[in-house]
Amino acid sequence: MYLVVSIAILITMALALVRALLGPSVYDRMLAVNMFGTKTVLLLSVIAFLYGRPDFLDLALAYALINFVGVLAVLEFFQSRSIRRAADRVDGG
Amino acid sequence: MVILFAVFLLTLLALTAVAIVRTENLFVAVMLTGIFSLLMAANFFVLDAADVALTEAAVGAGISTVLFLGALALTAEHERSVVSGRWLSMGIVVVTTLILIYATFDKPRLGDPRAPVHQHVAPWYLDQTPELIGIPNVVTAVLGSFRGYDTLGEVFVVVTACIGVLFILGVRRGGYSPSPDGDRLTTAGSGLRHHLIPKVVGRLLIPFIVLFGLYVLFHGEYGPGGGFQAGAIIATGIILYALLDGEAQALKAVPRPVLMGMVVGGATLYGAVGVAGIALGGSFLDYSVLADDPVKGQQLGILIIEVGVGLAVCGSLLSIFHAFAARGRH
Amino acid sequence: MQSAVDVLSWILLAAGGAFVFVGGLGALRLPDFYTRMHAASLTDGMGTILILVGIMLQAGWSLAAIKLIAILVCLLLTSPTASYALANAALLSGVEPGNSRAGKAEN
Amino acid sequence: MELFGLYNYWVFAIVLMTGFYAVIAKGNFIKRLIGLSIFQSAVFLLYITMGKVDGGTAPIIQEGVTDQVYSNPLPQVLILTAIVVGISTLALGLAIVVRIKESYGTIEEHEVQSLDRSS
Amino acid sequence: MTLTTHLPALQVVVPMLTAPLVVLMRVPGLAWATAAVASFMAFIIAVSLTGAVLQGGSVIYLMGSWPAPYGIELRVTSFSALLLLIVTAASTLTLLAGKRSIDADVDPEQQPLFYAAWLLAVAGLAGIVVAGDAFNIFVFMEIASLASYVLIAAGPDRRALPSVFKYLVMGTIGATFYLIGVGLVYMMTGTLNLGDMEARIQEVGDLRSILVAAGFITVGLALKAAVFPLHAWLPSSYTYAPHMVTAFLAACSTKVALYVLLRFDFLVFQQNLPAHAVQFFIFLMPLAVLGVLVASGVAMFEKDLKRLLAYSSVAQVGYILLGASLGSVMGLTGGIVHIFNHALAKGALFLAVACLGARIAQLQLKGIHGVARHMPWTMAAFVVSGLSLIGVPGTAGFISKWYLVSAALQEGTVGLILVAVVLVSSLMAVVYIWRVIEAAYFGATPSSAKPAGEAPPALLVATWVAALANIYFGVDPSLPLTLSTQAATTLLEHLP
Amino acid sequence: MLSGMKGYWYRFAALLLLLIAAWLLWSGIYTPLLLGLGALSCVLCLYLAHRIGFFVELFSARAILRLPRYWAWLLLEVVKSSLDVARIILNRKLPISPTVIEFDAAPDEPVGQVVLGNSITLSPGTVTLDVHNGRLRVHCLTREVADALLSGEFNRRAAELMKD
Repeated sequence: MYLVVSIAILITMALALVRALLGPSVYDRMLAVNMFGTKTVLLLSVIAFLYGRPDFLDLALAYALINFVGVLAVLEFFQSRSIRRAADRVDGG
Repeated sequence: MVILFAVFLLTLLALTAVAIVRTENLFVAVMLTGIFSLLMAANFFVLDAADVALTEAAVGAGISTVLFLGALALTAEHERSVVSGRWLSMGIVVVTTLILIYATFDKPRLGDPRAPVHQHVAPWYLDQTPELIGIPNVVTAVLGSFRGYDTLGEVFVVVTACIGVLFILGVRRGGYSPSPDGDRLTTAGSGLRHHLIPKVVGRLLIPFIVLFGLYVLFHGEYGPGGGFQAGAIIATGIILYALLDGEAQALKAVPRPVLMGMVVGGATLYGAVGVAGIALGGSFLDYSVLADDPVKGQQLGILIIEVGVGLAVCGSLLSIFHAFAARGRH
Repeated sequence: MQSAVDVLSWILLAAGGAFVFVGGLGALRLPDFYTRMHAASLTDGMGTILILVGIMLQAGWSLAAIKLIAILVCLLLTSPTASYALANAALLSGVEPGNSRAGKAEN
Repeated sequence: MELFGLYNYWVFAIVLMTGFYAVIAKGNFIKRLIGLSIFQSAVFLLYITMGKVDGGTAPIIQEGVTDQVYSNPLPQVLILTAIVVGISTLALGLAIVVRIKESYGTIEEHEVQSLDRSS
Repeated sequence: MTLTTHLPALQVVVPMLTAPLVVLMRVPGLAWATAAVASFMAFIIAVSLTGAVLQGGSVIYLMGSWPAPYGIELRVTSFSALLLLIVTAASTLTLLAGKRSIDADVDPEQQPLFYAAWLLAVAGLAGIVVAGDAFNIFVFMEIASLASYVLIAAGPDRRALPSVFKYLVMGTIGATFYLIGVGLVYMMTGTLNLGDMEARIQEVGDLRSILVAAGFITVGLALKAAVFPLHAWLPSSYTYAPHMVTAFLAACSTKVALYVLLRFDFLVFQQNLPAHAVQFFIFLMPLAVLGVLVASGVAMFEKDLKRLLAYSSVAQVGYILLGASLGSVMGLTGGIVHIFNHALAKGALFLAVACLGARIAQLQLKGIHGVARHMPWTMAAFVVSGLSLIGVPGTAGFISKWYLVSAALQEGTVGLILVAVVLVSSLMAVVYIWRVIEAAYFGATPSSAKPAGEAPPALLVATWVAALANIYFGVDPSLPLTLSTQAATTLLEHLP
Repeated sequence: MLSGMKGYWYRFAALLLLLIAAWLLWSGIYTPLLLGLGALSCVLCLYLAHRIGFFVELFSARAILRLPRYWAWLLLEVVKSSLDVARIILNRKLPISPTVIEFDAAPDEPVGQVVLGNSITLSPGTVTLDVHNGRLRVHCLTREVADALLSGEFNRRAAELMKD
């Protein structure tokens, strides 16, 4: 059963990857990366049980906590970029 | 079964790598690097390398994305597509790939227990660790004690990078003069203060991220984890705060002298344990002389050096982050 | 008793796998960025809950179950936040959601 | 099945060379660094692959379990160190790229070269 | 256990642990003094290690007291002692002499970081040299490389940045290739200890992986050692680095990579590969010859003083490999002793350049016209070390060339060609050194660019110490020769 | 909502308890050494939380007691809308009608608005795009979902959770 679930997760990862490769916009790719992240957390949890080593859940927890920081960094990046562009527009015009 | 997992993940990995190289949008490339790192970590996990997967998680998901974005914000987002000598490069690459694949055919197949790698040194570690060091995580035992000198080197690699980034980005001279429109851009450094949802949720998570980092630090002897992963996770937690409330605010919470103290203190702590080995009549990095019982001494030594590694890594990564962020404020 | 828990957990896991898959499919099929976000939230919300609860039932009362709860809580906190961050990043760069005037007038 | 056992090495070779291609053929400095980190990651894969033992589990010894096979800890230790080295190199490289951008206004190699030639 | 038994560890640990402390120092002068003292201590340790090696053979140190293939072993042989002397002496001399020069190039606020990076470079280089473990070499190689990128990036010219980026990329590729090679060898032998590897690699039946591993390790280290045609990073890095950094790195950094290369090629791979001789004769020797000729040729037409000397360095790497590729004790001795002698000559030359740099902004050939009249001592030192570089009898350079030529003569027809190559390239060296001397002594000083007198005394003294060392080791070469002969004999011990 | 020093210490104690619980449950090894290190870690985290201004704004502890009921209701919502969205995705015709709506959040406190926004995102079919000055912008997959959202059930529940 774990196997079935992990295969479902793997296929979803592949689908997300396809989305990441197709784009078309940057945001679609970011969305795919984010999906990929949560799927990795799930996959790691499932594999930990599949292997019979539930003490490795730490890893999934680490991902769940850290992945989020990357996404927020992206938001911050876009925010400061839009501010910068606005400033540039003022400079230019 | 494991093999099928690995094959699937690896195929995705190769596809991602090709996509990263092909895209001309650097931002997209960085996003895909995130996927690459996730796949890498999943692969490590499937191949029984829990510690390495945790490290990849701590580094790949947080720190390296943040660093890349920091650098992209300061440089450019698109590459201009001038590729010089594409065919020559392609030729070199294809030939080398073929050589490598040629060399694989007599390699032991994945997981072959009779492979020479599993014969000589490795079984000794697995046999002797419970007896000589008395902790369950053999990776930590090898990392901290048997090959503790490598780990000392590793810490100093990070410290060197930290010194280097501070040196290179700290220089004020040069052809570049920061534009005087500082106050118009003040909001650029202020983080996500105006976004309610990330701010509240992120702030709620920070103490737990840091606690988790400390947990990873102190349980490195029992489960996957250790000083480096812990340092990276804690640094990520504080970077999260910097993203939320602005870099200046983060520097107020954890000021620069503290960071420098962590770097220097951590590295020195590790070195001091080594020197203590000499002082107490052993050799450099010999922990067994630290306590009456050699096994206890080893455990104590590993604990202390892990703390040293954690401090140094956390301080270094944060200093590096701040060096990039401070550059952005000009 | 044990088998009942087993069956329940298998059902949850299977359902979770199905939701995750459907979400992945949605991310591929739906036409634009904002609609795709809904598919992502399908896998992030329902899929995650079902799978993690399914495993939790298997784990029984142990530290592993507690860690799973921690993971679940953490994911349920972060994934909507991450979605928000993405949506907002797109908004900031001027990607307008289609059909926006339809609902604006109401309320 | 027998050939699947070598699949890891092939992917290692392909990923390695994909990264290498980016490093030697691309003129954008950041792209080169991305290529460099892919290049290094491939090596991690090589090492971790060789440490795997059939039926083994991560080398964290479980109490009370006697006949468990454990995978090889040594490559994992080496790769832990190598990952750290990789991120350090990356940070330093990015810092240099930022300075190049500040003093030249570009991060494309050919533009930097033509600026150098004209000065 | 007295402190002396710990010398191999202390050799690395002293500069390494001083580095973080230097970061904390606010006063640049204090940081400099601490770095110089640490470097000098490292030099003392190197001298005592050399003494120990000369008396009792190799010194072995077990890190953490773990037995060899399981723990990490440090091994100081006569070859490593030679390298340790070069590294620590070059660092100490340049640090002592270079305070003013560094002050001119580096912002005072940044100097503590600079000196810390310097010490880390010393620690890294020393760490590579004493390491007895393949992976440990990688770790310390990275410390040394990262630190040298930082040092080079300190160069005042903005062109330092793209150069150092190129160096970073190529250096990382080199290190990664090395890591792949070590991985493949580890895969086949199950050990990382060099001595153990040497023994176990002979039992490996199939050669394919080993062959590929040897290829990767050789290419990787050749990149780090700037072996022709993989030298592209070296000239601009050396040109735009601060003068003192150039003097320090030119004396030792590529040599350390060569040292590792020779150790691997002769000790680890030699018996295993029947094609070993082929590898040297068909592959390495032509490369060495080409390197010597092409790089010297480029140097002849170079207009920038530092770049000229940098290309000359690429040529000298060729000499060292030429000696090694002969595969005889005499040839190898010549190669190894040339590591020492070239470090002396090039160190002294770059120090002299630093003296010029202290007074002249543009180090182009046309910028130094007539400079000898204003800076006679500097130029005299330049001439002495230049003679040593050319290989004039009575200087250190002559000794290594003598050995190379005599070894080549044993090889028959090929040997004659090699002798011709050595002679031709020495003539080329005469040409490029002469161009500098001609400009400095016989050029008319442009009235606008008159140097403000002789170089700072500390720098001048150091330059002369290095120049006189060239004479001393030309007259009494017993120390480097003894070490090199011992090293060559050990390296060739197992060769069939 | 408690305010002033009393509220501060209240939240302080709550976080400390949470941290200690988290450590004990994560760790699973109860030797004196690790318990001591755990205590040290909790104190460190608490100090850091203090430094980053963690205790400035958190909702009243009474809301925590109401959380389970809210969660149960939310879970039901999530299940319902998940099934809807799954049906839409699997429908060959993709019957979507994307709609953006804006409305005022009923809860006044930031935390209440965050709970509201995140709950909306969590239930598939609706994604919160922006929360600003008490106004929410929500993207809905279909018009029906949008209408359901505008009827205010979410808003009411969230406000109820947060009220003192």
